[in-house]
Amino acid sequence: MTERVGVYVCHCGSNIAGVVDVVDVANWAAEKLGRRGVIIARDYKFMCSSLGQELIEKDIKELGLTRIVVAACSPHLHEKTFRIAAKNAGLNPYLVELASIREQVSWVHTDKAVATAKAKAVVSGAVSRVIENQALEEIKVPINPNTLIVGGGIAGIQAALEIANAGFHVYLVEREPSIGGHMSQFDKTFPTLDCSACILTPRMVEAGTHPNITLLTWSEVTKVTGYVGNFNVTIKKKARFVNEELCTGCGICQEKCPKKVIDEVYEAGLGYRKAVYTPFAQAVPNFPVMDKENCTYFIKGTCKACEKFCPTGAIDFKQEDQLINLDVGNVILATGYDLFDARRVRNDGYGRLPNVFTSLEFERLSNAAGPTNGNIVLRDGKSTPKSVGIIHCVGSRDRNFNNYCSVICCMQGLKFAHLVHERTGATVYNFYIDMRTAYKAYDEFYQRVLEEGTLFVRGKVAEVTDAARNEREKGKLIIQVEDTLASKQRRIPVDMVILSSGLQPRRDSKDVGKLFGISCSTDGWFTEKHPKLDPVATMTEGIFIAGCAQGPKDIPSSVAQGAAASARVLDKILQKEVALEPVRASVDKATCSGCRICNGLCPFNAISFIEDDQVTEINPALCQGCGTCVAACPAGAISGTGFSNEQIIAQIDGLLMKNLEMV
Amino acid sequence: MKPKFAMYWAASCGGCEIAVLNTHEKILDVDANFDVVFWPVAMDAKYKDVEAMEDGSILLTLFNGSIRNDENEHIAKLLRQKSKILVAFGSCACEGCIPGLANLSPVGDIVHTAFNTLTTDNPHQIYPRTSFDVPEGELHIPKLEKVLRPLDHVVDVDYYMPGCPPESHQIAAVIDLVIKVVKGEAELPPKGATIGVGNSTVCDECPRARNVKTIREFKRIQDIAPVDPNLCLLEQGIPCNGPATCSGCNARCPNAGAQCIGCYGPAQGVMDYGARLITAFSSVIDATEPQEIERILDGIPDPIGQVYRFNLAGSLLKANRNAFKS
Amino acid sequence: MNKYLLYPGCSMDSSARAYLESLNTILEPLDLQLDEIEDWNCCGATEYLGINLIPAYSLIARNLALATKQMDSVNGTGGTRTVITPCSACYLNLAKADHYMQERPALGAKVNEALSAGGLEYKPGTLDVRHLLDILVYDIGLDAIKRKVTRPLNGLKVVPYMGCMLPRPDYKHRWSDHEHPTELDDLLRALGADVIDYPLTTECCGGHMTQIGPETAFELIRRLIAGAHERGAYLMAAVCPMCQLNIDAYQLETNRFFHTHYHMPILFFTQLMGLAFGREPAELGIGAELVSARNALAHIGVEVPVTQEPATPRKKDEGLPMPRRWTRHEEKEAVK
Amino acid sequence: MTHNTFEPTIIGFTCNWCSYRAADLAGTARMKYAPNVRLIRMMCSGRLDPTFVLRALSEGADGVMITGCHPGECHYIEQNYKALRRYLLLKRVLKGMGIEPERVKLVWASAAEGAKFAAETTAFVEEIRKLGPLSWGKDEGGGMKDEIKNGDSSLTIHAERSSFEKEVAA
Repeated sequence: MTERVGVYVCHCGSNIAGVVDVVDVANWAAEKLGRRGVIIARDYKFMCSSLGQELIEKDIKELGLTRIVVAACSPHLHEKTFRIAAKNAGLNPYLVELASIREQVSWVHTDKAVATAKAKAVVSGAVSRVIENQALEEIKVPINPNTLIVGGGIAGIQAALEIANAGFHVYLVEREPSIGGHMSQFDKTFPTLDCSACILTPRMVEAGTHPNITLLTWSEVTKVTGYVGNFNVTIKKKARFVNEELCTGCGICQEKCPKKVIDEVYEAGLGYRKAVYTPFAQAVPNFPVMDKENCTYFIKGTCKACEKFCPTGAIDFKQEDQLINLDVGNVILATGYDLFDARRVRNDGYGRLPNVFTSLEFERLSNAAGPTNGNIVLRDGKSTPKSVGIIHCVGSRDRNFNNYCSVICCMQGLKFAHLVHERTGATVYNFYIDMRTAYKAYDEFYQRVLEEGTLFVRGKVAEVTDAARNEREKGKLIIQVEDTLASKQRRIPVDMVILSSGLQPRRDSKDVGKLFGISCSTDGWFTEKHPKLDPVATMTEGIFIAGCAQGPKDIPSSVAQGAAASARVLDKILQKEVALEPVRASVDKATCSGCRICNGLCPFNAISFIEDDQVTEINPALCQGCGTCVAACPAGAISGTGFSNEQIIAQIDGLLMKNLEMV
Repeated sequence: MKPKFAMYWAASCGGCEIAVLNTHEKILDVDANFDVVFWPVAMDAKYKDVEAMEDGSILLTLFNGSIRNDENEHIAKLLRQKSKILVAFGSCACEGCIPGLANLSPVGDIVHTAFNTLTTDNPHQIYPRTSFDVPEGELHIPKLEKVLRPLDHVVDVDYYMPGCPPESHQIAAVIDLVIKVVKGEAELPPKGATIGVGNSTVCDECPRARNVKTIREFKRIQDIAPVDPNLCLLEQGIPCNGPATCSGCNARCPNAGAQCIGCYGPAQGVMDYGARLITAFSSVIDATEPQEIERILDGIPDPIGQVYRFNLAGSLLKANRNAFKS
Repeated sequence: MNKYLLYPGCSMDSSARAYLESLNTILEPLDLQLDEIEDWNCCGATEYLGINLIPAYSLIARNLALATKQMDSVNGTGGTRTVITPCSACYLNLAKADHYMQERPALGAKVNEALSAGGLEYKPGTLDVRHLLDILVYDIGLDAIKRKVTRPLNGLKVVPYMGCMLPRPDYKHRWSDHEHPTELDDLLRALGADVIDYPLTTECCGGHMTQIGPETAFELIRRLIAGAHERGAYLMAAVCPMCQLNIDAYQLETNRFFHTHYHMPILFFTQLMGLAFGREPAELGIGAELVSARNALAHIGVEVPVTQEPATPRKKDEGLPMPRRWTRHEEKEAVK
Repeated sequence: MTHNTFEPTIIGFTCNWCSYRAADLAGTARMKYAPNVRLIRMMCSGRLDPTFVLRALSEGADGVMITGCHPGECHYIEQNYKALRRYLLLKRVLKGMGIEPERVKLVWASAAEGAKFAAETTAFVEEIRKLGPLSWGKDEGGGMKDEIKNGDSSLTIHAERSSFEKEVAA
């Protein structure tokens, strides 16, 4: 045995030492694993502390250690720390192995003896494995300074502006004709009641005119290849049928277009738009798009009113979808949320009972630029409600739909209560499960709404119905609810019901996740690298997330995440290059028989066949290190660094305590 | 004095011995350069003569056949003791070969099958026993062991020469090499090496054209008509073991229109031959749904026979669980 | 051929004869075969479970055990494992017994102990208990039903009444929603009827409260009838014999109790299916209901032959007059 | 070792991106599960060479748990399907070797499914506990010969029935 192995067992305060007898593990390793090359085994309170690291560095230098095993937490937390320590002491960082005895032992088991025994096995596996480790060099690749941001809501806009202001180029891709996202549909924002458009529009304009930002609206990402620093992205720019070079955004085409269409997106189905349209007056960019499905010309072959009246000849019926190919170094996904479809909660009556509205519908109703010019009226478009019920948690905190809390609905419900009260003087009831008004100035707003005389009923609404039981209920919507504070069943007749619907992941969030190689939680929100310490990074290097795509959140949090993600991207850009894990596969050409079994296995096209030599080759720049071909090669001609056969077999044997000097 | 040569035939069919004969005039070189001291199939010899030899006095022993009974084991240990170079010669000695498939059954079943099936006329239910008293004294026949073992499970082996049997041209080349070593004209390969083989797998020597493979159905070769003579057999859905089988035979079977069945064993450095074939066959399956994958796998009706025909005893698992338990 | 085992339940033979008769007329067009469980017994209806659990479950489980036995003997184990019931109460009871025997192994063991006395056994979870409506919508399919319609019920304004026992608690998630399921709406729409959204579709009809607390039941019945009436329905469609009975038989008393004059006929959905498939009212038991559907059906040109109007039912509460109370004088006189 | 106190030893292969992180998550959330599984991290379930499973089983593991990303969610796009195919063929081979196919289990667990990871682990340990120890090849080799010498061998089980033998002995 030529290797000299040092084993370091961490107490992690009481996190490990509370369940695992760390002293016993260290002594055992020194005694029983000596034959495998362990010459020193120590235990220490916090291995990751600078003193702990120094301990390792000192031993490497003084005892001539050639391999290090640290039995501590998950390698995903501190592998890097100890690799750097080894490097500082002149040892190749890849000769360090972490044995996870916290996440995999002390935190998940309770019996001290059993946990200690398992910790020994895990250490034994790591020692066996580390002996087979090879000295590796990091793979350095340059970072392309351009950034792709997907989603032009407030989170995406914020991120784009931060990066652009720092002097780097951003491609901002938005599926809709204009950037602005959900925030552009709102009237007021809680708790300050700022006008949403007033604070958003300047940001949109800034993003639209920034020299470092290329806006790609009415566009979607269709393909992503490559890796951190070197992504290649294909974007489908849908035909607008309006030449952006020529269009001045004067709006005459919209005015002249004879075709009215219900606007399901921006107006939430409450208002109309034309077949050629910009979704709203402050749209950025303000070039209209033509809705091919509804345009009379595309349906019947005649009309072309827009073309006739366009002063600059910008209408182009022959325009086609365009595929744009971009090289970018990093990606921020700020794809936002979908509103929970309240029709799913059938007992709340949305879609059946005309005067049940969703939150987004109400936002449009109360918006001065909306279909009713801000008049809060019933579905008949005329009558003002005298009483309004606002139901919280619709589709949220409900195991029939979504278990999670949608975060914004309470404050949204309070905002609605205030607006209804202010504009109509109606009696307002709020039906809530729990009132959640965390964050700055939120609870004060709740107090204010309370003082305005809004009535609050704590209870989950059982039913909204128009089946009256008595005269008082005739012609009303009756809200049947258990008032859990008064322990009473109540039937409250109102004129209007507003459902504070929850937020949901985008319908296609799983597909988008797959496209960019990141995962989604079981609910469908993008999964962050660490829920507390790394909320905007993902498991895939170079892909970041911001805003509601990561989980329900309000505007300030979305903006903060947009900024945070951009800071992470700038960090990468400024480093100019990124070190990749040297986990790669390679083919031994002498052993390769050219059977071509592996040729169909690589989704990254790293494997190619050299016809002349009749052997297979792996391109290390394209290889992502999954190891599938290594496992597949029938001749054993492909080997993989970092996770070699020798390492894994040794670890199996070690974990099974093979060849142990037993007492 | 000429260096000494021995060859032994343990649990095997004898094909290896024929393969040596099949080297034609090369066999005369053996006689010319060696003093053949023990070769039961070719000359009369007694175990006690071998036992009397000095340890390490035989330069080269070619041991063919695997270890099925205690006699095999005894001679393996004896020859190890007396030989400088012990070669596991042929698939049986290297990895168990066809006799190794007996490891799928408990030894009792094997004996029972041999002595008591419909085709065996054994009206008195006579079964062999290991020792038997007769007026002349006690008679012994070798005792069968639970499982069959390759040579290196019993003794330390210097070189492996696989094949069922090893190709005669490879035997000739090895004989030439050893003669050169004796004359000081060449050096021996490192201990533990596989000799008389190529350094890749059968595909390396196979002339058939190969493409990226996607299989939606595995078929037996007799169920395909006609078999494309120029195209990779696996691509035609025939489970050919060539991709995982050590080269050295000049792709004899695929050249003759039949799939490789794997007699040359795994490529060098491979730990388990069957695992290589499992991964090779499953890699080319073109399906993602479990039911569809299972349907395609039904095309390999005898998975063990397919992936371990020559290798069962030498594989990681060595034998069926019932054989161990017997 | 879709084959199922049928657990008809007691009311199919008595109060809900029309249900059975109409069901029989739609079997053939829908290529449906229902084999009755031999020697079945009452499911215990809604009350027995409240009185004594083990006997009640045993009573129910006996039917499941018989069904299993019958299936095994007829089809081998590979045949249908589905038992269907047309009655919501029976459906709920059978499903409930299956569910709780599985969830609570001790209960299952006790029940099986009782069953073993009759040489029977039931392994919970081995049968699919489903309601007739479920089968029609999800197995036969609305398209297949639509294809058989020869007399679309166009213009027939009908409210779908599912009742409370069918969609809840829905152990196996068979229905589209527990509060507002739309399977019956969809089915009636497939027949061509004008289906009115009926928010009361899963409200209770009062069940056996008509027997023990009539005033409670009357209010529940009133809400249902009034709701249908206010929405302009000509008639209601029921899936449960109990619902149909309560709405139909107690409508007059409800009207008397509240001084109202509702006339809201209620028919089984199978009767409407039979009509749509071109059968005549008489074959479907139409005309036997107490609140006549004649005028309702006249809207779509279906003539219901006049049968003898049932005699005005006697006021139940009033009873026969008691003998006049004696005065003390009279008593004395009599004793003399 | 009696059946009741049998504690299975199980080797678990995990994917760096999903199941290993699920295990981390189970840890962070302090979910408790059976301590019998010892994990090996690979970059992807596609790295799983059947050799590893065979090695684990032949070296003393009572079961092997293979975990990977859900179908369609592989970090490397589709490599978990390759693991699935190998697993299905491997199971057939194991069956032929007399090993209950249940001893090798494939579980999909995403990085978010710490609870699933914990539950599946505990369930698998219980399954293996029911199957009993595998102790692969423990009875192999030398022990057999002693049995033969003691006359307790399958080779001689029918010997008493042999009338011919008795005649010769006489």
